[in-house]
Amino acid sequence: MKFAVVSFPGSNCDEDLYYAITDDLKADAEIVPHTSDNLEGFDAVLIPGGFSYGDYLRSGAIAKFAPVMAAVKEFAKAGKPILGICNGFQILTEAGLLPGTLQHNREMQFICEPEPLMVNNNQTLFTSAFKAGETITLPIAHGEGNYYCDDDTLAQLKANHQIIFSYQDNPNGSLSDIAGITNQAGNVLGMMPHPERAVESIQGGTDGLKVFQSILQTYLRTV
Amino acid sequence: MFLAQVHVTYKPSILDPQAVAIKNAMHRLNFDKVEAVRQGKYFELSLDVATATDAETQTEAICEQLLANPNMETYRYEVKELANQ
Amino acid sequence: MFLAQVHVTYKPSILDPQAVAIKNAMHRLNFDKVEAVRQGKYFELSLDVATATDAETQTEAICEQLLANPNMETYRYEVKELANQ
Amino acid sequence: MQQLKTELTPEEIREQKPYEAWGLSEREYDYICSKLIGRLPNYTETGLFAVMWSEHCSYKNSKPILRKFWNDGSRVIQGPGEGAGVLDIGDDQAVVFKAESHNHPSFVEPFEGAATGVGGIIRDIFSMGAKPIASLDSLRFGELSNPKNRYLLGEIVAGIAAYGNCIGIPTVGGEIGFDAVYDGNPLVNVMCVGLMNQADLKMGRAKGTGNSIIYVGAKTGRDGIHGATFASNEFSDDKEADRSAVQVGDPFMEKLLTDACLEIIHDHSDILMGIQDMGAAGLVSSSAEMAAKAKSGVTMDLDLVPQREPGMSAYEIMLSESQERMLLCVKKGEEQTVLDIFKRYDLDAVVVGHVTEDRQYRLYQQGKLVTDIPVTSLVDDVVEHEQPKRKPARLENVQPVKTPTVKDPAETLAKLLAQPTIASKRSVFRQYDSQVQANTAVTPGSDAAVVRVRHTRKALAMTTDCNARYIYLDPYVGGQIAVSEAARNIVASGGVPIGITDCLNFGSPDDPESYWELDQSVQGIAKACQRLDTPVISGNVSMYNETDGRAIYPTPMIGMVGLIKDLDHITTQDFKQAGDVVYLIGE
Ligand SMILES: Nc1ncnc2c1ncn2[C@@H]1O[C@H](COP(=O)(O)OP(=O)(O)O)[C@@H](O)[C@H]1O
Repeated sequence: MKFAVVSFPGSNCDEDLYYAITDDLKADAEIVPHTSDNLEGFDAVLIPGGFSYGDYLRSGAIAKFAPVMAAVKEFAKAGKPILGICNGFQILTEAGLLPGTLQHNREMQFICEPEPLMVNNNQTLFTSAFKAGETITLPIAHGEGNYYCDDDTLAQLKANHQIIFSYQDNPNGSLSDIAGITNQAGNVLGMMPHPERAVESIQGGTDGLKVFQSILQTYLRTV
Repeated sequence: MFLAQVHVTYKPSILDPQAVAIKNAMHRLNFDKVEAVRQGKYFELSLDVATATDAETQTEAICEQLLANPNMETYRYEVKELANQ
Repeated sequence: MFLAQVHVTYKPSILDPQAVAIKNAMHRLNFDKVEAVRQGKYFELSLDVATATDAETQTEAICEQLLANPNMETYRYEVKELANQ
Repeated sequence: MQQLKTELTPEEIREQKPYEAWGLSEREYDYICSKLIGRLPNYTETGLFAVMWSEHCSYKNSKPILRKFWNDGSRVIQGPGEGAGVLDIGDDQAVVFKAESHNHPSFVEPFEGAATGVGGIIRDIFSMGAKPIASLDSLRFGELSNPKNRYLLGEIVAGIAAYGNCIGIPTVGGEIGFDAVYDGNPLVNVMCVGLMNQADLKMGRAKGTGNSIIYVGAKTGRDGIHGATFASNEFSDDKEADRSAVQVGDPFMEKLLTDACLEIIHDHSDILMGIQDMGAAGLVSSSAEMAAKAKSGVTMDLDLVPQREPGMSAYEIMLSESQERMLLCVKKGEEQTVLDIFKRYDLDAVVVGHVTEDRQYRLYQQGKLVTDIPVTSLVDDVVEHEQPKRKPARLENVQPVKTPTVKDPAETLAKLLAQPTIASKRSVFRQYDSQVQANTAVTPGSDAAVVRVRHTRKALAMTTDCNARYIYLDPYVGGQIAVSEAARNIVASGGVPIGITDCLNFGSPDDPESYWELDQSVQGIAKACQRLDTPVISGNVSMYNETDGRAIYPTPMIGMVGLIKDLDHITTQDFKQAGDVVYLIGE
């Protein structure tokens, strides 16, 4: 299985993701530049955290126009797995691949801390390695992670079990404690917490590794 | 040359944490007559196009695609011709 | 009730990396007729004061103390009376 | 069209002495005219002298004292004098670090001042060829009961966070202290640590006659002109003094600049002759220092310098402190390779001049030669001043220590813990991304921070420390205490201390008591460093930390790095489990 880590100008977690896949998951990965227009040969796409284009204007607003995003949209349409983390989540909402948007944190401050999360749905290709209702801890590090969507969208997210991760101790004001959601089809996940920062015990925990293991295991089951 | 003045603001239904923070700060500074605060972004674009209609079409497209996030923001703009320098 | 509409923009000599990034994005999107971009903040304050003069005095003080950073920014505002609801 | 101000003629400069307002003394001016260039300097040249001869650029007052530092030791690859110091950590790898102060800009414009402080020290690290892997800060404010200090704290922390988080370098530790002596003069010191392969080491050199000087990064604007001399003068309460535009940081651009420069250093080391960042006094200090160190000359055409504003004079272009700019010296004929790489990163890069044999510093603007002076007169010939020193009167009859009586220990403990200086700094460090790069093994909140070296068993411990009150009471012993405290933090984290950097925040060198404090604390630090085998490999001096004639506590911040040989040696400060035995070691 081969992962693409898409890198935009200003991405800063691209290498972290690359190493999480190659060193810890022990799978294949390649960093794909924003100028690439083709994702052939990849089985999953990872969109990293950081500050694409400085996050000027709105986070993710400029990155959504990068050439690679057309290929990412095709990839999503084909039903293949896409995981956007932090800025990656923001980009996916701006690009319309996920509903809603991420506003400034309630306290208007950047927050970097480990957060306890609930795994609400382990029936997805990103969470199959977790137990249902399991509490895990992943670091967050963002200034704009306050999830918002309208009432209809929220009702839909709930009805379809698209709210995959929720905060146990809501740090940023997110609607319904949302920390991560999928699209309706379930092949696109956006999450604010950083699983790639919790793949080795020296980083303080390994709960994040299970996200990548889930993707790998699902892939191996289906090929 | 035309100048487009664009205002992008939150939809009224959306709680804007930044506006809340600003209002609270005003009250802490004893500006307690401030009943409501809305905040948004303001852009001035200089457009090198031939007609006001061109300027409007371009500005509309730019707002739509880039300057505003339709999930939570609305925009309005005015276009005026700039005197030749 | 009065409405103050405030615009805060950078002084011309100040580097504005946001505006540069936004202009570059417009050019990448083929809006290449955009010659210059300036960006700033826009605020609407509803003020529960008796007279337009009061509204202006308050707005001036709020701009000075809170909304604008005098090292880098300038502001302008307009005050108008709101029809009673 | 903007009206160009007409510049004073050399004769008018001699008569009207505008250089005095820029920090150059009449004696220095006369010396330059008669001994160094044999004529009257024109307006541009006078400006260059004023800024290059400022304390901030030349260290003319502090050099005689800084020589007392100890900087030997078997690990030292590069000691003070370059962008940053370099220490061997085995396996052909090296750690690179330096600290810098941005006190004055952070008082004037706290958010941007602190942010650009972070940006500046990062450029020092990657210009050596190292990847920046961590930052730490050291902050001092007046008491938080004063709203102005709360505002400064909020903005300064937000500025550090904004820059470091965006560029993707974890801010892994730091320290904060509060005391009324810092009212009106907060301290903002930032340390950056980088990791490199020793083979990638680069220096700021303009060498090889005919080689090209390449300017890269942000366009030059009128920001912070005379920032260096500003940093070398005392504060006055007169806030609205005519201050040039503040510098604004652009961490996004700096991220691109870092990645692009490191790519060139790694892949095209053979054609890159030298590289340096444009810090204080921007273009003039970087180009003149690069030429001076290579014992060469340099010629630049200022019309080629990317400019943000129309109508800038030579003086303004040369002294601008616009951020996110670097100067490279590239082998003649190979420029395109470098320009292409910068283009791929969307960065402005231009050949603005070349290296000359004759050791002259020449600038052209609109076809006219506007500066023609020896490089050495700007850099090497600065006259050092060993200032008079005097032991402060307060230390002549120090009161003996009074042991306080504690009636209710629990209450006293609670009161102590509520002191902002002692209380948890979580509300500050949670705003810093301390984990980006995914190598942080110990995040803020323990003793030293620990960052592992990926793909090895090694890790680096790092800390910033200084108890200024001790130095105020006894600068010599206090200096030793600062180093020892840093060393204890490193050891308690599982590391062996291997070296330090420093930021010497002091009052005016013209005040014999301040100067004595500087001298004494440097000697104390030197002594402790020698004992602990931790050479001083880099540092920064910030003097004139005075407001209306009142100096801060002498505050020599120590930034120390330790080497952890094996990840299994990492220790943290929290109690691990009930029933464990607690030992007290020491007297
Ligand atoms: N400004 C700061 N930025 C980042 N971390 C900080 C800051 N101030 C304190 N810390 C962190 O808080 C912890 C305690 O710091 P400090 O009060 O200096 O402890 P000590 O006195 O034990 O050295 C350390 O891990 C330190 O890195």
